[in-house]
Amino acid sequence: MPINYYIFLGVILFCIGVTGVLTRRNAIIIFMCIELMLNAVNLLLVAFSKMHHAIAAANQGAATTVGTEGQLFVFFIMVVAAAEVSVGLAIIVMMYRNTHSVDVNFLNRLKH
Amino acid sequence: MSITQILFWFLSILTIFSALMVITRKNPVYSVLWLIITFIAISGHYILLNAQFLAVVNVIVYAGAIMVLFLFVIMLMNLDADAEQTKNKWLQLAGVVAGGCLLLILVAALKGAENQAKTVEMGTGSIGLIENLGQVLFKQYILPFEISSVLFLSAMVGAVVIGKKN
Amino acid sequence: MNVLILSTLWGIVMMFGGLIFKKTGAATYFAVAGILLLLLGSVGDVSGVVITKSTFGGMLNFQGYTELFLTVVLVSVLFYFLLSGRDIEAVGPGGFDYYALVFFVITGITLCASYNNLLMLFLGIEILSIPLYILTGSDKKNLKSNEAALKYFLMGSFSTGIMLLGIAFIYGDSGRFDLGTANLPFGMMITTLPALTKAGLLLLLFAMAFKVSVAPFHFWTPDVYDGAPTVFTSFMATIVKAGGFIAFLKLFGEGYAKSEYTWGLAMLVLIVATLLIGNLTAVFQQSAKRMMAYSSIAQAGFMLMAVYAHNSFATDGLLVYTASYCLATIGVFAVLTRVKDHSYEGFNGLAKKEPLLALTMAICLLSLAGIPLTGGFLGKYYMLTALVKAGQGPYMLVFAVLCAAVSVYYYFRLIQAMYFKDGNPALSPVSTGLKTGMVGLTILIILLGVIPYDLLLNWQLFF
Amino acid sequence: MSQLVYLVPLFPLVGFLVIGLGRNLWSKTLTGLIGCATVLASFVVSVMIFNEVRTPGFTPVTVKLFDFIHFGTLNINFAFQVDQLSSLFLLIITGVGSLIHIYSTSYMHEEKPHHFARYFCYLNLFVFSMLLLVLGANYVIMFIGWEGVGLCSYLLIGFWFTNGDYNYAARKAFIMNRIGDLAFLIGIFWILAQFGSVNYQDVFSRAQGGVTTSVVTGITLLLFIGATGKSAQIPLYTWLPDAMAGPTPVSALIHAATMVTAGIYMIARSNVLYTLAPATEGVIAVIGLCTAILAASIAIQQNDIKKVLAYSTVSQLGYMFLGLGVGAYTGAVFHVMTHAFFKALLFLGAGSVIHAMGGEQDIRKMGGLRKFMPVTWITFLIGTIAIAGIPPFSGFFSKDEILSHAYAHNPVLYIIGLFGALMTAFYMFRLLAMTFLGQFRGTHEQEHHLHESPAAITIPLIVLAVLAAGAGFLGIPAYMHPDAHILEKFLAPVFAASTDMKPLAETPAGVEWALTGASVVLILICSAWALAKFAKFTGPGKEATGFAKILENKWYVDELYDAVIVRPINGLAGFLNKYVERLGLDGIVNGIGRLVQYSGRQIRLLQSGQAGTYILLMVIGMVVLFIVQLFI
Amino acid sequence: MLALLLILIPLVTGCVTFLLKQGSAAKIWSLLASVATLGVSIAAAVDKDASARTFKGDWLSDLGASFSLHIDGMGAILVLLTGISLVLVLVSTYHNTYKNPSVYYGLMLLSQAGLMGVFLAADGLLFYFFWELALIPVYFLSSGWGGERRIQVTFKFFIYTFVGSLIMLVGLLYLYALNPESSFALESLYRVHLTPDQQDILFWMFFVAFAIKMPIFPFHTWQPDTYEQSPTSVTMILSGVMVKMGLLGVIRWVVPIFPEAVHHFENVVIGLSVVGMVYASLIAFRQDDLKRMVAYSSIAHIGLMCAAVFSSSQIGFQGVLVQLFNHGINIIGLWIVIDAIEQRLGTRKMSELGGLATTAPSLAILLVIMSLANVALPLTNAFIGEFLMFDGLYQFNVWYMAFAGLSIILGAVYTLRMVQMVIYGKENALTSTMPDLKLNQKLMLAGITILIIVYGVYPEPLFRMTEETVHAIIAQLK
Repeated sequence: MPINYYIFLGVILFCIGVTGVLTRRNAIIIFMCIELMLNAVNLLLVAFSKMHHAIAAANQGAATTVGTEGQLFVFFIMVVAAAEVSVGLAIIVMMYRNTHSVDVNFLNRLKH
Repeated sequence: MSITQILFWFLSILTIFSALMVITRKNPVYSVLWLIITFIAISGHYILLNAQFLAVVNVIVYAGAIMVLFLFVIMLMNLDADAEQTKNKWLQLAGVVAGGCLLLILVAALKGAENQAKTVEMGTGSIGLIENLGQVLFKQYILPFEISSVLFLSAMVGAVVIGKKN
Repeated sequence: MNVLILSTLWGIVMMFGGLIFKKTGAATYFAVAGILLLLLGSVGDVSGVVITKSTFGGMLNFQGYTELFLTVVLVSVLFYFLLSGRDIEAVGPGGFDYYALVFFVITGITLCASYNNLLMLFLGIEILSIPLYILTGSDKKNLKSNEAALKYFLMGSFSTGIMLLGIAFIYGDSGRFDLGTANLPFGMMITTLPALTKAGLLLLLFAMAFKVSVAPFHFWTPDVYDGAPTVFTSFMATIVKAGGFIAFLKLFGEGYAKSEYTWGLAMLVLIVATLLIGNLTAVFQQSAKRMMAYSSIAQAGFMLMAVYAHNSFATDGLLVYTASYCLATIGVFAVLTRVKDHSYEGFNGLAKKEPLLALTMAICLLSLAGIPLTGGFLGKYYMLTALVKAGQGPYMLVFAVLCAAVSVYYYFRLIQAMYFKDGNPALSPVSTGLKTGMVGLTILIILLGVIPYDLLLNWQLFF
Repeated sequence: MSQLVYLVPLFPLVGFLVIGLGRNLWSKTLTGLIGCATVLASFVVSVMIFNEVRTPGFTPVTVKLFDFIHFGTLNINFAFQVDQLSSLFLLIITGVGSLIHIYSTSYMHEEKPHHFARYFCYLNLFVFSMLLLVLGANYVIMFIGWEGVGLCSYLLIGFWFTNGDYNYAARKAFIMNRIGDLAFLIGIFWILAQFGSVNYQDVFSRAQGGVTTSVVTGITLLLFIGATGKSAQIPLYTWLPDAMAGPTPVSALIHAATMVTAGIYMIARSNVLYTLAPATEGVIAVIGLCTAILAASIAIQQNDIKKVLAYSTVSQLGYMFLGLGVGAYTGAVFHVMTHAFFKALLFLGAGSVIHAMGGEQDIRKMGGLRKFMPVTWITFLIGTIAIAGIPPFSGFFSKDEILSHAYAHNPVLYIIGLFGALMTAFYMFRLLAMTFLGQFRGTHEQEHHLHESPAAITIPLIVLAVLAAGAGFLGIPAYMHPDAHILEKFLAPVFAASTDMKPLAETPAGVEWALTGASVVLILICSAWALAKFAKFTGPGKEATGFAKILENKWYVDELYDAVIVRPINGLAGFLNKYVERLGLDGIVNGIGRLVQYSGRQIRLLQSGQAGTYILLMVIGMVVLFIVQLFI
Repeated sequence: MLALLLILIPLVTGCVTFLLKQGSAAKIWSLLASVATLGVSIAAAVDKDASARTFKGDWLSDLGASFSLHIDGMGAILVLLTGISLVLVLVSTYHNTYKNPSVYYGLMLLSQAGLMGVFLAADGLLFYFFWELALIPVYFLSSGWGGERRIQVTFKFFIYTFVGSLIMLVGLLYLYALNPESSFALESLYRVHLTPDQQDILFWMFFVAFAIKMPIFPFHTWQPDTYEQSPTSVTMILSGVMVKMGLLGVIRWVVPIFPEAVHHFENVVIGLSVVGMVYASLIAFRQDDLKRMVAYSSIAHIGLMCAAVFSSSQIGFQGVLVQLFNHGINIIGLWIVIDAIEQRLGTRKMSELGGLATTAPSLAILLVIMSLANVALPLTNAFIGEFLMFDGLYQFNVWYMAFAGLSIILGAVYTLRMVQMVIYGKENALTSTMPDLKLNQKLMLAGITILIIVYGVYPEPLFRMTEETVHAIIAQLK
């Protein structure tokens, strides 16, 4: 598979996520869209790692471990994502407890 | 058209479609479900790329734990379809346009010639296997690994601070 | 290295301290002790007495400059604790927890100052941010605080996404995450960077710009600073911002320095936009707290010049600027927390009621406005010099100084309120500790403006 | 002796300081004593100097006191020059000055002590400045005196400062003088630039050394404009009549005898330059003549005794300038001298009258004073005859000299000049008649109080009367008796350069005799007519009409100036202050401030408070920056 | 060493003053301090040996700066002026009462220190530092102790001048960047060779700051308001000494460094100054407030000085340097009288005054003397300066001079109008009870009068003091 396919796939997913963030007003959905963005990145990273591995393998044999970092990075992204989710949902719930809404457009006590 | 290619195209279309569904569904629950499908599709990609470990983790952590958490919260708040009245059309349109522009710009920026030749190895390659990842992770990447524990600690403390009654 | 480890450990200590000590009164003492320990540790770093010399596979890279920068940050944290410790405890029941989070943030900053690998940068930024989301929302009953937390969180993680995409692109070209021009992909001519890296660098730029609240990525700042409990606003506006900038400088000043042409123009645009929006918007604010939020944006505009120029003047300047800016802002916020009414009128006649407090705050404001004989002036001066050395034309500089003149307008409105208007400001009790702390802080600011080399910059020579 | 010339101005200066600083200490008598003593002392010194100068073979002496402005190539000394001209003026100034000081001790006696002191203080200061003016060895020192006398006249005109009109008169005088002074200053700069020095010797020698006519014309014209200010010539004469607001002795000393002749002195002093600039001379002659006629015509219709004298002064000054214009420097100086005598005499006489009338100045309310104050009457009569130019009194000789030169220069000038002389005779005798002849027209208590003035007043009158009568014999014209013109011989060295360059046109003696005879006859007729017409003046008749009205209103010149100069400038100032300054310049400055505030208010609206909008803006920003960085 | 003392004495004593508790103590202390400073400045003015006149300390050397001071002729005369002025101010306002005096007097001394620094600094960065240091205390004084509109007015003044100085800072930076020796030292800046274009840009960057400070024509609008609203004591410092900062800036930091640009823009600047002279004079005689009137007349005088500087003739320079001192002395004298009137009658409106000559004769006499000095009557010190400056202007272009000369006439108009409205005429209900000057004011004014006359009759000392500077500038211009 040409790398460009993966690049474009990833970018498209990412942009869908962005569009979601821009168009929805439910905090949870927005947060989900962000997760979608992260996943797009993950996919991209894996693809790249495999690409580099392919290039390296062509030069120095299949035994090389070039490209491992990419996948490890994805692992760390997931870790961080998990942490973020815990905190994020905590905040959203707290918000909900106080205002019985998760609609970001109601959040304009702070402006100007 | 090899089987991998077919799978690739199928998964790609599935991913994009379900992602679109995620952002277009009124009812949050549906969105969550579609998102799960997206993640699973992405895991499929991982398998295609012979990154089993990530594929598994993705399913477990994301599609499993995280999404369940989401679902749980949504249920807890029992937000149903009409809970969210659509936001003003113009803003939505602007959002879509902006997203589209970003896509265009990125695509335009990335269609560099140097990537044409490069390909991704499908199926083969052992770097995605746990053994290899483990080796690198606990030798070279030990520090980030430890540090991420701090991350979790702070997340934990944070959740406590936020959650705890006073 | 010491700082990294110690801050982590002490964070955990504070965490458990919360379990042991029921009443939070002790928290501040613990925290101060911790900071002193960290300072000791950084001195150790300086003099080579380190817990481990390992760089963990080139993940970290401690240089004299970053060490010094960390020391500056730690000193400001010390002042922060001394001046606002009581207020931190007053925010809510979990005094120890807040401190724990603060220490974790310091861990994040240490990473931002010492990373040599985009992964560490990513983790650092996250460790920096996640506790801040919490601290912002720590005033749970206060809707503003909640709102601020949610906004901060959503936009913060959005920017994380951007950053990750950038990292992914860069990785796509170079196949590695560690920094340094040596690792620019395939050792090819810098002037023909591949498209992926170009896009990646820009995306990274945007993400970092968000973290240091540079226009047009600044929108979260006023709301969050306004909504968050004032103590934590002070923390975010100073120490965290400093961390963001050192990361920024490492990334674009060292890591991808030779590739200016792919991001220099964008950064100039950012600088101009930031100076303009920050200053103009601050002019019309009615609440001192919110004014400080915008002013911190404006100041970021100046700091960004260092990243743009990244020459010796820039690095020196960033040190001076950060030091004076952090100290001054901490001072202002420390007084702000004492004043009940945060509108300008709330400060009327402060000079009569609390002359010392007013004087020190006035000096802090003068420093922020960049009046000579204060560190603030020297910081701005360094930034301008750096720009000149980086070959910028006079118009950019004139624009910058005009913005500085505008900033004088809103800073001096506070001074006028304190000194020339009559009124009886409602104050919460002012401890002598606060006063002494303020005095020490002002003395430092002035010394920075008069003998920056003996006080600060020459220490680099020892590393 | 002439080395001690600095004593001459020194005494009045000392007097000024002593009186001024001790104005609350000394009694009136003491003050008066100091005042007169100092001036008399300098008079004595002047006489001694004059004697030294009179000795044949005397060469001008320059006494340098110290470097005034000295650096680089510029070197302006504080130096005095003693020669025939200055010594003559010294005599006039200190002589008339001391007489008037004596006169004043009695005239000003009603004033409170400190005002009395103030008066003498100013008067001494004036004498000091006037002496500086005439003694200065270069134009800068002359300029110092020039402005100094202006100041003193300002102070003295406004001496009774509680009266607003007087203050206005004083201001008017000072400002009109300043207009002239500006021209004078530019002239000095030009001289400095042209000759590299302002010392008389250097300037004149270098001027003869060769300088383009245009330059010297320009210089001389500028200096002359200065002179018109100080010596009340067209167009800057209107201040002098108003200056009569000051005490009468002041009018006598400053506005008749000395200060107003500064212009003549200056031109006579720079005669070399003027001889080199025929065009200027023409201008001076015409201006002088016009002034003489105009002022005389106005004087005919004035009823304030001092105003009449003031206009006659202006007119007489006009004659002097006419003399200068036709190159009769000696004649001009001669007339300065005689005029100093008889005009001072007339003023002091008028003062004595006013004194007796209890401050009344309107001649329509006088009349028949002859029998009440004989001394005043006699002396005043002598003065009148002298000024009218009836032989053998002094005025006749001096005026005749000027006119004859005018004739030699151009008969038209002579005709007009003569006409002016006739008017002079007419209005002077009108004045005399209305004041001293006929019936007394004042109130009864005025009549009751009428008395001859005390000795302090009459003695100066008598002295001056003698001088006014006899001084003429210093200048017996050549056609009457060859080389009997003492003054001419005396002054010859001063004007030698000019006369060498341009010898005066000669008129045959016969013609001279004829002209003189005719003029005398005509003058006598006019005088008689005036006497006859006004001796039986009974009281204010009908309102003057037509031409008379125009004359009574001084040709409406003041009104003209007010409409053409004063009001427009005031308007302009008001406009600038109201619109340009407040709205224009300050408006711009404040406008910028407002602009900043306004834009701040607008930009802050971006901060809508909605996270969605923020992220949208961020994305847009990203897109834009991408385009900027990668696709531009 | 003297140079250093000149700055240190007011600085240290000023800081000490803040700590004094009693107002009277602060008053006396600051008075003593100012007298000491005056002594040192006199010593500096007469002392001719170079070692005492220069001081070089090491400071921010890594930035190319240094703490180097030098007293040249112009410095000496301005230092003298500064020393004298503060004594005059403090003594003549001795009986006035100011709220929290210790702060007031402390700030006074600090501003003096700043001014001294500006006049002595021989290093660009140092110059800028003192430039601001002189501004800040005056700002606080004006808006702390001024009239009712003080806050906005002085704030406008502050921002206005601050903008100017910031632009000057940028200029300094550029000069520094263009200086191969990369140093701020004055003499090294004098050696820098700049292309005409660079000179033009830098010229304006510097000149705007100085033009605002002086101020000359279009930049002057802050001045009347500030003079009006500031306490008179501060106005004395402002108009007597501070405006000289601008002129010194032009003479020391612009003319020698950018000679070509000066030559290039001389017509613009002189044009502005000359227009400003007439403009200000015209506006002056529409003013009813004494302070505003004097403010505008001061604008006219400063305009003449600026024009004379740019006529770049030796005589002009000499005149300016002399006038720097004379103008300061005279205008302070004028202010003292005005302050006396305001303190006694509580008004500055000419229309409400009158007849003071009857009720307060010595005040009247001194006012007249000051006014005469203000219109540059011969044998007053102002005449020397104006004569030379006009001559310099004449040598540059006679028409400029002639037009500028109108201000001689207009000056007489508004000054005499003021004299007449204030002291002549009949006294009214307000002024009939007017007490005469107090002894301290009489003394100060007498001193000023003596200076006016002495330097008006015998200006040689001033010339001797300043001619070396003139030669230096002329040499630099060649």
